[in-house]
Amino acid sequence: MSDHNSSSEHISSIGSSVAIWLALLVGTALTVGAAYVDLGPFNVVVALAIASIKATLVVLFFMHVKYTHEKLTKMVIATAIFFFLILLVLSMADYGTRLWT
Amino acid sequence: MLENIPFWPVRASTTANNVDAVFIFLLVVSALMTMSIFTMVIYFAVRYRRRAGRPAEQIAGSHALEITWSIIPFCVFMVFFGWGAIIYFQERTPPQNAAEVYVVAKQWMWKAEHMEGQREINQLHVPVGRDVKVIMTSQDVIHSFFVPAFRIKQDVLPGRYTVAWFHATKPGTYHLFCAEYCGTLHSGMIGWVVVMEPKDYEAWMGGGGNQPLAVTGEKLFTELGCVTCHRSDTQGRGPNLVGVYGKPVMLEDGRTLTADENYIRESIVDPGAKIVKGFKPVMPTFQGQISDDQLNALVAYVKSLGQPQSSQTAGKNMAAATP
Amino acid sequence: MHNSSVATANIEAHDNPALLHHFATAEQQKDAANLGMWLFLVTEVMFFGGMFCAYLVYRYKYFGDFGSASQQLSIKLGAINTGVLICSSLTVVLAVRAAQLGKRTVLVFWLLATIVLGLVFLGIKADEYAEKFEKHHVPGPSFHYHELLPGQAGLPSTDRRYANPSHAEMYFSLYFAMTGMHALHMIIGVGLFSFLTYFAWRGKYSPDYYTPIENAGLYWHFVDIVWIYLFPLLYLIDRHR
Amino acid sequence: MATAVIETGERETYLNREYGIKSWLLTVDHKRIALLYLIGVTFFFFVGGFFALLVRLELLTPAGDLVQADTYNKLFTMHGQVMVFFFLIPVIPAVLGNFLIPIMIGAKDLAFPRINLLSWYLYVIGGCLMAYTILAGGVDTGWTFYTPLSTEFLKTNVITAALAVFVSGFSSIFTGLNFIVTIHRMRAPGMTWNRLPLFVWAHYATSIIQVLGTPVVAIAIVLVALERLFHLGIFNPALGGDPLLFQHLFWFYSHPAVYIMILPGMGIVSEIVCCFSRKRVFGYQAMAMAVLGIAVVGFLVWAHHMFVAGISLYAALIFSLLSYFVAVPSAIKVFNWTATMYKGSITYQTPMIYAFGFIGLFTIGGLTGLFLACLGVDVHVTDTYFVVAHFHYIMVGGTIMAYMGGMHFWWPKISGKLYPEFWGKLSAMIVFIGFNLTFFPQFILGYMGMPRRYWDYSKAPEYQILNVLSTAGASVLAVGYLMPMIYFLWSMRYGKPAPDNPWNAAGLEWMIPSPPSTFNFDEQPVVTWEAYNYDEIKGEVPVAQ
Repeated sequence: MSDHNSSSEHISSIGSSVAIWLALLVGTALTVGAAYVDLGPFNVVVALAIASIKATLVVLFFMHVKYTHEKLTKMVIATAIFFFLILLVLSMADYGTRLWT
Repeated sequence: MLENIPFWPVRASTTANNVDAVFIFLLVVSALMTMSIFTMVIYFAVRYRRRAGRPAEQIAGSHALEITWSIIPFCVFMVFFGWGAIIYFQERTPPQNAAEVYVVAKQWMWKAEHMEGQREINQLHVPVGRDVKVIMTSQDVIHSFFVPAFRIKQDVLPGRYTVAWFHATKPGTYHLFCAEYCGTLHSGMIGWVVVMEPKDYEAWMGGGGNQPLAVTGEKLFTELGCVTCHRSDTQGRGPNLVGVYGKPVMLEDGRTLTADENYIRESIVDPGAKIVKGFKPVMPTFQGQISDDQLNALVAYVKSLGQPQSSQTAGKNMAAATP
Repeated sequence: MHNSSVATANIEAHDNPALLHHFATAEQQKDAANLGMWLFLVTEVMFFGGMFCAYLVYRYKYFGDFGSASQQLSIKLGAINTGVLICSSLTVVLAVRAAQLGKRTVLVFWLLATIVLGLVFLGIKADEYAEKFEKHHVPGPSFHYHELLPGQAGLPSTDRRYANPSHAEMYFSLYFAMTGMHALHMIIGVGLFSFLTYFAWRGKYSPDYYTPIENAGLYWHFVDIVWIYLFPLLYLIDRHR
Repeated sequence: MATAVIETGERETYLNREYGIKSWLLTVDHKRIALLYLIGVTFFFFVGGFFALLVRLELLTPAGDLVQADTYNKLFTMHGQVMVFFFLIPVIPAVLGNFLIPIMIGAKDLAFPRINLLSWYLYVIGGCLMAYTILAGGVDTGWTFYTPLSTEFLKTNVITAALAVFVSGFSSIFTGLNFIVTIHRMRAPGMTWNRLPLFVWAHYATSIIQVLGTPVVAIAIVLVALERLFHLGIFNPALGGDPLLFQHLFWFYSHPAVYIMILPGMGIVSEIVCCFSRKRVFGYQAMAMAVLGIAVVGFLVWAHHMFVAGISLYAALIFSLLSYFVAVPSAIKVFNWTATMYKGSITYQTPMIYAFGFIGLFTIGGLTGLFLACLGVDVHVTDTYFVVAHFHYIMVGGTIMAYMGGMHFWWPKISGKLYPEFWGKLSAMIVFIGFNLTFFPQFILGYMGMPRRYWDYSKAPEYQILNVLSTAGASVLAVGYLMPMIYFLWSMRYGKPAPDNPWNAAGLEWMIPSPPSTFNFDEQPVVTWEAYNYDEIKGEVPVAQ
């Protein structure tokens, strides 16, 4: 009928969910802490890296993407990220090079 | 030769020759492609029309053919790209010693301010055989400076300068259009570019009587008190502006950029945006306190500072530099 | 696989009241709903993406002014709200788990907990907005801004640089657009979860059919992720200076 | 209901299963929803066409004499907005796609029938907002809503127009989402990806664009409305904003939107060319990958609309280069259609004539796109009639030709009646001639330098001859478009009953009765054949009449 076998029937255990929850809280604390440390241009990088790790945890564990046998879900997510980055990167290709001579 | 083709637009600039050349190349290649496709379609349609006893022959496809008709067009496309890019690059980089004219667009007219001080509305007089750089800004919405005979077009934006340049090759009167829809009388925002022989141009200039733009700017520079900080020595509270135009500027945040018209403009209306290394952010903004015309005059003056005397008066002027 | 699912199609068709007529199996229906939800989240990514793009452009252009304006926000409230949302994500996970296990009262409990946390978030957000109104930091005619750029407080008063008010206004425009759109999504989410709570209470969901809970959960997590990015981008610019 | 069917002895179809207004407005049957869309898009086509005719009439003479400048600006704005957002974008997906995709893949309906109905209601709400905008005095932003003109300067109904576009955008998003899920999840046993008709592939690619692109224009439009209401400054240079940011966000969607319009048309042409050549498509995989390639690369080229707008020189180079990349899969499509005809057994019924028209006009439209991607030439011809001609060749010459071809091809299936073949051929010829007469002169006008959106060109009377030709062509075109409208309606009552497979065509939709029953298939079909298995199909296209 359709080209896959099963969707996310995974039942997350309370223990692992709480662990992820704690990791997210720690990540929040870390990102606040890192904001007060002068890392030069890397402040932004660190903040976004922590945010991305947190987002990845949410997607993989809370949204069950890690457990799904469905490649399609992963492709859909990759597509969204890809085109979002296209929007940012190609827009900045204009803004970032306007002052070049 | 092209002038004899009906509907072919007049060519009056060096850019026009370049654009026409690539356009003709595109036209010929496209015509060949179109013809070959049309010929094949029509030939197949006739040759393989239904006939009794001749069923269709099934052909699954051919990767070799598909790759061929992908790669060959792609190579042709790259020629289009390269040639077009070269012309565009030239169009976007005005020659160093081009004469300059400031243009302010507003709903629905074009105002031109010559370095010699002449002002005109919906007309732009220029001499033949001279590189002319048009420095443009808009008072309201986006407009677009379009001279079909020169094959140039550049949008004119509020809040910043955009630049176009041309080298007219043929005296005459040519259309100046606004090509970006700008409201009710968009189609009324048109005028003429008048290209004149140098002597006619000098006659049109009327031998002066107008105050040159840079002189207007110099007066403003004094009236507005700029001169108290921007002194021509190193003692001022602001940077010495002599010779700053076109040179790299070190900023307080470590960046280095070239002081072009937009940089000077921004430094007047938003002085805090880019602080020169070693200076304090003490300059007040002039946003909303001076008109675009005054801003142009100031920019023209700052640019004229430190240029060799001959070019200060002559280099950017259209008339004097004619051969 | 193909043939077997056809064979099961007719058998199953009339057993499951939640199975719509045009699907062959409950599994197909569930997979369709799941994919549909993920695709909807893709559109949401691009929807917020437009605003993130605008944010990126202006933060790049007006870095210092954005830093100044950012420091008008309360890290404490922002961090608390981040924590609240993360907690609500956990409660959603537990709600889905309860639905999968068929525990009705537990499900209702976690759904209610999610709603409460969502409302707490919105309450704190409303408080932050109110402060912006008081300080005239809401873009518009009454906007007023006279604050230092980051790292200027320690300098002699003549050397201090102030942020450009119109660039700070740009920051607040984006702040309100982005957090406002996020809050709108939260409100929709709370509404959604209220419906789910009602139906869960009525016993509509079972281990065989809990797709609405699962999909609403995906939506909620997505809204959480948006905030995970909004928090550092809006609240934590140049704090070290 | 069913009793009526029994009394007359007719077979039960989706058309006669239920009667009454409620059975239509609350239907979740994809075929009925397709017909609801058909009514909507036809209405807006004629509204937009009416505006176009007025525009052309105004340009008959150089002076602005027929209407006022403001009126003229409203006419071309509303022509653009109505045609783009309420006709071209929904037309093929929402009508033919909606009707055919579930049938072509062997499903009973789309995955989310109620969301499908919701899409239609969103379209109607958007349409009502647009109609309100028109009746309340119109809007004159240009269809592109460029800032700061739209946000700070115009006094017309910008916000309702923006809202109309926003709402109809969500209609489009949900249609695309529905199609993607349907194509992934609802295919019949044996209907593998390699057996999908190219029509379905084309809609799959289209749907990807709808899902990914439309939200960006939605937020851009929301920001325009907010900016207009609260003067936020995001796009207003007076407050530190950058009007080019709006253009970036707008074209991020609106360039791919061109592919939303043309890709489904390509799908239709693939079906028609195969059927009337009695052949498998040449290079199935290349054709399928080409539409996906166009959809993806189409997202990387948007700033070629902005070469003279003040973007960075280097960005312009990148976007020009990428624009040429998207031309390659388009070229593959044209060459493969041509190759499909090779050694075929070709007949020239109405759909095939439209398909010939499509290939010809799309070739010209596509090749002139190369002129616009070429930086040096684009500077001269952008924002002139050259661009107007180019995109009309793609959208009218491409999309509408394909749509008309598709309507003729599937009309027997949709209505259960045959249309009059003679009139069909005649209308196809008239449309082709009228179209070229209307738009070919505009290429020349554009290279001569006539800017678009000009109400009055009395200072440049040299443009008149070509404008007269163009207006004359528009009148011919109008006749060509009215004719099918009339004979389709006529055939619903007086047409001969259509057999199940009037063209002897391949594909699941031709294996079920005309018109289909509500659930399309009595039994779950199992697919064991490749697409376009014309070698396995007995018989030829019956010669008409």
